[in-house]
Amino acid sequence: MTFNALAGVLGIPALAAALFAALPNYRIAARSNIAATGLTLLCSMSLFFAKPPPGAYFLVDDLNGTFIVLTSFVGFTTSIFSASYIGHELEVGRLTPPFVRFYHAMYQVLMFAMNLALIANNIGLMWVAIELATLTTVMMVGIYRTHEALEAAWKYFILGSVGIALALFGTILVYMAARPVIGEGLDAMVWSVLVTRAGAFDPALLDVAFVFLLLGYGTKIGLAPLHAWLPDAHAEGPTPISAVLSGLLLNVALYALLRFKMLLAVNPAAIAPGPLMVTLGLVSLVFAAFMLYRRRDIKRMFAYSSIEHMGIITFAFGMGGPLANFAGLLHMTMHSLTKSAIFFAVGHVAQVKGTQRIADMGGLTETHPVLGWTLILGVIAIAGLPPLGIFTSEFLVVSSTFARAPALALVLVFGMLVGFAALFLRLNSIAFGEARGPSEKAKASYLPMFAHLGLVLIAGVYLPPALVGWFETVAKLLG
Amino acid sequence: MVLIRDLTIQGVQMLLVLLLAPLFTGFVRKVKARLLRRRGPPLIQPYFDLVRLMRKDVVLADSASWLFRVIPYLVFAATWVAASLVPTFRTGLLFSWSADLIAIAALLGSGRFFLALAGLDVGTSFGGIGSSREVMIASLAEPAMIMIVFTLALIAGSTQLSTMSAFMASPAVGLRVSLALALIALIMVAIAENNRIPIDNPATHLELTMVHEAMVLEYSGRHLALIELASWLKLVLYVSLIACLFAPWGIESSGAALPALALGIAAYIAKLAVGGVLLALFETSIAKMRVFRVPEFLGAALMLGLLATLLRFVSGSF
Amino acid sequence: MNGLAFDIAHLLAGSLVLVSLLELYQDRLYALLNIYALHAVVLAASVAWQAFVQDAPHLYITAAIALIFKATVIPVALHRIIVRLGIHREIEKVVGVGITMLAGMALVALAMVVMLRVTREADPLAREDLAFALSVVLLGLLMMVTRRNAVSQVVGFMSLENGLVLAATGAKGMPLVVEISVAFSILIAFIVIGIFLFRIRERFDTVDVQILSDFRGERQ
Amino acid sequence: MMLSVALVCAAALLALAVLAVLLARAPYVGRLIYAACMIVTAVSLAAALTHLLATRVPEALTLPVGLPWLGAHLRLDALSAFFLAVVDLGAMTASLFAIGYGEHESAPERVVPFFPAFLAGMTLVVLADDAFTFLLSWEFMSLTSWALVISHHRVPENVRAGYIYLLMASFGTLALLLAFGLLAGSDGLYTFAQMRAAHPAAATDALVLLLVLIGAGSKAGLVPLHVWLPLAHPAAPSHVSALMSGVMTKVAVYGFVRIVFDLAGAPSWWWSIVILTVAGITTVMGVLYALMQHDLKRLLAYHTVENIGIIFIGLGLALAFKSQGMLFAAALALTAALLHVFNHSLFKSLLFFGAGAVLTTTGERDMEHLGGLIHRMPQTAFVFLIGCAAISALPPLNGFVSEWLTFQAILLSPQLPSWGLKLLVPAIGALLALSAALAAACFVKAYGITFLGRPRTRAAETASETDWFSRMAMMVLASLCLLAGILPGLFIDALAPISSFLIGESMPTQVGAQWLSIVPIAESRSSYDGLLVFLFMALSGTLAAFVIHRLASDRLRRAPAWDCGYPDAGVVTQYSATSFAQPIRRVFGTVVFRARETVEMAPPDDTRPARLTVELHDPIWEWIYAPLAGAIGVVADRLNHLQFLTIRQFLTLVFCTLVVLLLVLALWS
Repeated sequence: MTFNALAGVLGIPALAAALFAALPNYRIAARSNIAATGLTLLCSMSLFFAKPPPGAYFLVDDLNGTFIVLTSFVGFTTSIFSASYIGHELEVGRLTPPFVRFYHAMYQVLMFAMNLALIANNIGLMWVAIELATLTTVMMVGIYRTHEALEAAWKYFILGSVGIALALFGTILVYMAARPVIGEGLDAMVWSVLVTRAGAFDPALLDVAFVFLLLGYGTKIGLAPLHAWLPDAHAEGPTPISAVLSGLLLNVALYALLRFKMLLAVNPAAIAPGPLMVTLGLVSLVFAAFMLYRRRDIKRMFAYSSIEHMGIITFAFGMGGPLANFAGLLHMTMHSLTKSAIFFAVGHVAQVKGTQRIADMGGLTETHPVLGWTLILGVIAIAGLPPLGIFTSEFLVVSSTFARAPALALVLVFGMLVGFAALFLRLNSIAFGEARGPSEKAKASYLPMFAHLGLVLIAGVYLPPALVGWFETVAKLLG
Repeated sequence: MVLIRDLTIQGVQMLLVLLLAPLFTGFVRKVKARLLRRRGPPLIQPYFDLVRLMRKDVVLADSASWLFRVIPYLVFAATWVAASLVPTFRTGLLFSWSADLIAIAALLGSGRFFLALAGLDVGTSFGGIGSSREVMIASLAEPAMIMIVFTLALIAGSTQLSTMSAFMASPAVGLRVSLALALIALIMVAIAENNRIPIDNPATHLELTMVHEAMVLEYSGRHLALIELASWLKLVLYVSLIACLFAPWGIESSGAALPALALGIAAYIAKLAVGGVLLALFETSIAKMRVFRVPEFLGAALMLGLLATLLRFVSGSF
Repeated sequence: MNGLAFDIAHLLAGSLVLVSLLELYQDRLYALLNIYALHAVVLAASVAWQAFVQDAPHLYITAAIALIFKATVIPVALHRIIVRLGIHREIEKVVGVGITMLAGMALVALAMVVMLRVTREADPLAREDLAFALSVVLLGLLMMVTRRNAVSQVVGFMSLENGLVLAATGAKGMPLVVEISVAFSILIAFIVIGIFLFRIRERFDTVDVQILSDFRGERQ
Repeated sequence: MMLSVALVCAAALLALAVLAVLLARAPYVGRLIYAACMIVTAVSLAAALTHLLATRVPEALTLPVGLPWLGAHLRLDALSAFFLAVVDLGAMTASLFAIGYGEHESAPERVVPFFPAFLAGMTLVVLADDAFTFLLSWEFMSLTSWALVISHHRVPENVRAGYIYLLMASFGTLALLLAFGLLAGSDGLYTFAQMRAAHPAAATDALVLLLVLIGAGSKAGLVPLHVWLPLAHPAAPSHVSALMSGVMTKVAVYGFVRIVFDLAGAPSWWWSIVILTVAGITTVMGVLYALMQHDLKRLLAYHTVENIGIIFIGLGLALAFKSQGMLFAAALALTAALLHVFNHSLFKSLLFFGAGAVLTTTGERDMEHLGGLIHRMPQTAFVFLIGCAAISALPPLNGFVSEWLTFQAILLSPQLPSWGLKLLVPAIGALLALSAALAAACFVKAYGITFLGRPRTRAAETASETDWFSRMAMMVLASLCLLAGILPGLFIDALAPISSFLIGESMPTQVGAQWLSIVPIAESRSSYDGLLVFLFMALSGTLAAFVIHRLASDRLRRAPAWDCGYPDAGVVTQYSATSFAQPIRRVFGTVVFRARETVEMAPPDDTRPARLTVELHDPIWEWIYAPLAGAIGVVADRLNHLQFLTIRQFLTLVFCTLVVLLLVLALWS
């Protein structure tokens, strides 16, 4: 049963990918895409009830359990969204059927890669999976084949592969550090073994390894100044992919980084990973907050907001301590739900307005009330206003930080405020005022947005004890 | 029994100020006329004026509202109540505790508030001039008054007029800098509040620098009579205020013996006379100032009051 | 024996660094490609030697991969592409060769400092290898940031990968999965690059990244 | 018990909000929702009053929501009960007003759903007993009110106002969040009970005070954090403006009192210096700003700033006395402040209702286009007059009582040992007196230009009396103003448990005093009897009227205005708001606002009228906010170049980061 669950989580996407690669009909593909992701979601949920024992390659513990479910859930809702989205793209002819086939196949490959990265117990395997995910998204970002799309994909590809390389080097170094203690062979790359023995590793080697991993995976996380690929990739790719990128891939990369942070946390002699992460996090936060002001493309703007939030999350984990870690995990979950919901809304907005330029949008609440208010709710959530989930996590981050490091908390708050101001500045011109720009009837699928925002809303006022239990244990693990 | 006695005394006080007010104005006018080598109107001319005005019809402007007709009574009531609470010949009146000095200042303030509204009600340019200047003057005079109250209250340890004048009469006062400052400021405020020269000229109408008279320009008949009476009451009030605070001699404290009361009344009238003469002297010896020099005049008063209060705050010995 | 083994490994790894520096020195694309081929050959040799020293036969596969793909297939393919696209043969540099070389030296020194400080109790073989590998990686990166042509950037990237392979093989007993995945990813990477070069060919007249970058979403 | 009632009411309000969303398009949904809000808030008000007057035992309750390991702690003690009563009273009258007013709403579906949510938010703030719940409700309150402010979103100014409002609100929230972070400590003791128990170090305490002053002050509208207030309050629909001005600012005051008096440790003497200075400046600046306005609702909003200043003067004095152990005086000052909280919520709501009534019938907020409304809407004019008199602190109305008490508190302050306070307090007193006089002047202007005189536009001529519900709401408030003015003793006694809870001392019971007068310290020292003053004035006024009408004439003729013999001048010759304020503007404005008047005369042969233009500068905006916004813009522009680098340059960034980190490692040991 348990093995079936794992097999399902990995196998279903893989099979589906092969199937879609062969399947010509778009509608069937879209439907079965939803079906496949739905099945994956069910399998991943079943992981909770029966955790498979950690093997040499696979591991399911509290840390990745929640992530797997989150990934497959967002993957599921996104597939629902993408069905209507891609349909529209076909109608207006921005995509041709062969590309749609390619798109669906790649979508499943991406799902497979991310699930693999999450449940991999072998750091090498994890690396491979993340690279696979990256390359898949590169393909999908370039799918529109416009100048901008290709340029974005190219940029993403180059920076991404450099990140790949650095991460691999870091992984090798970890192995080198582990080998004298654990001995040659597979065990020296099995995370669950590493974390038990990491105390004896050569600290200096771990340091260098962490620097490389931080940069390698940090590129995927989109931390400034390694972020350059992120805004364009979000802006030029199809919106479902933007949603998956912001909602999931960044998380997966951060997840990988956390695994290694735990290694260092075990080893007292190694440098504290905290300061590095805190610095990069704050830099990303403040930088992205200021970058929000001059954005004219709505998707690019929200991409920068993703950078901002990744900064906050990295900062939280960098601070460490049960409260901050808890807040970081919560923020991670809430952000991926909220941001993907925002991208769903933005995707439809861009379709009804026929453009992504903020200047051409206006009075959205007049022309498309549901869409408009959903977008507003999403922005309110992402801006960290109650009663939505991100408020809870930001509350915990700031209040727990200020008592320990007031200066840092002040910078944090400053960044938040600046970003907040920018977001609402743009939101006003999009949602309110006289209706501007073209507006056709919205053929939107509201279900995914409502589902996500509903969850965020519930989490804002009530967190289920089970979730809290996982988060707390993980927060302790993270140290 | 005691209650009835106190009631009567309170009533006497109220009637006394009401009756003395026109006389005092007449007296001041007479003295001024004399100082100007004129014979001047008879002392009781103000009474005649009142009766004449009361008999006349009210000629009401078309655009006047019901408020315009209510205001004279409001103003008169507020001023009369205020005046009847200032000790004249006897402290510790029955209802003296119902409003302390701050409240009395505020009562006069409400009178002014409504008068200014009346100036705006008909919608003429002169009324507007009057009330806008009036509120400008008041906006400086009132804080000055409050500062003076602070000073005196801090000296006497009370804002209760009876207590204050009793304390002032007692030897515990001595000579204080802050008292002198407060006295000067109070006199300046009194001049401004009663629209006397050099702030305003109570005897003229057709002058663009007038303030009080411009406000009440549209009033006629009994309304005008009431407003005139109210302003005369106000003058008496201020004089008796100064008297009971800075010349608290001869004020019967709490006894009810008739001769003592009679003595008190006599003393009070004497003080009024002195005050009237001084006022007339001052008014005849000074020229009216431009309206926009008034802020400086009152600002000086405010500063004096503030200075006095500061002195009191900083050390009790001033 | 061990001493000799160590010396040879040392020699090979060191020469790899040397070749990287040579790459920095080039200012012609063809020459650069040749040097890169040499780079790959040296890598293959070093990997093979590691395989022999650690008597880990699976490393020979890696060596073979390096030899076949990197030393032959890729340079030839790139050669073709250059001809096909009629790319300008010069390498446009950001900074002059001299400064680039100096920077390269500094980077090698940095790599040495960082690495030699680290693994004292690890066996010297791995230690030296790591130091050299790191410098190769850094030099590859340096090449990417100081060259303007897409091709030379690709070359820089691949020499960076070579550094990784060097490190991986230097890590004694590292499971095969890694090398295969490395080769695999590089293969994919290369395919994608190819695709992109062709796509770009459809759109642009050159693959100069500088010009590519002029099309930016915000410039609307 | 009462707590659960209040909670149920809050829940009901939220349910109403959802309901309003669901049937947004249905007819009469507005009236329905508003009526329901009125009933619910009435129940909640009853609960609050029962607790405040009858039971008086603190009730606590923990719901399993909010932070998981914390839960939502809720508590109803004297302080929260009082503020809950203020909130509910304002909410109830606002709902009643809105039953009629809401009919004129252009886009009800943008107002009706948020109104109950806003009420619920305010209710929950005063009930919250842990930092998380408090901030959650606090920010929820801001959010819903923001939505209400931008309900007329087609007007760009409104959207801008809402933007600035939301910005300042979350700025304040973050400040409060930091303050709570300090109070809670690194291991997150978030409940108020734990905060009370743990007493932080003095330095931390000072920081907490400043943060709370920023946080609560930005919501309450302390200068210089007030900028959003005069923009946002007028932008909202009038019943919401009334709530925001009359009630929400009081919730902010609650936050301040709760944290500074209750949670933070023992106050040190210099706190009060900071607070008093800010409060004094706020008071005078607020009223001066108000004098310069001719937009009725904005004028009222600025007066909110002024009154908040008065309240904080009382609070500052209370802190000063408390820090010096003069508990009795502290109780007096605190009572004065709280009483003014109550009074201001009454007459400010009343005035905004009046402004709303004028707005609906004439469509004008600009006083220069109004006038003579007293003839068209006499009842509204009457209650508005009461409101004006009350806010101008005229006896025998309620505004005077609280200011009188504040003066009494000031008169106790010479016994303060600290020299700074000795010098500061008299100046504050002078500022208070000045602002009181200026407020009276300002409301002479507001009432005289709006309701008196002759109508200046067609809209003003054709105005008509407002509807029954609105009038009813205003009557209720007006009569409460009068009641609180003539029987202040009752209200002071109701506040006693609060001061004894926060300070440990309370004012003597007032109801016992003779003739229902109030005697804060001792009768020989000072006393005031609103009832008697009221009776005297009524008696003497009627007496005079009676005597004159009986003995002299009571005849009356109508005729054109005399006006020194200038016949029937046009309506434009009346004094306007701008010209009325001119003398005061010349006295104060030239310094504060750099006011300049320029007259452009037409050349002799030209018949064009001369034009007088007045130019004012807002010092706060020009010196603080404009530079800030400019700086952010500059930084954004600079950083924006990073969006347009080439891939190679981005790679260079990565490369440099790597090298730097490696260098760090190399230099680590």
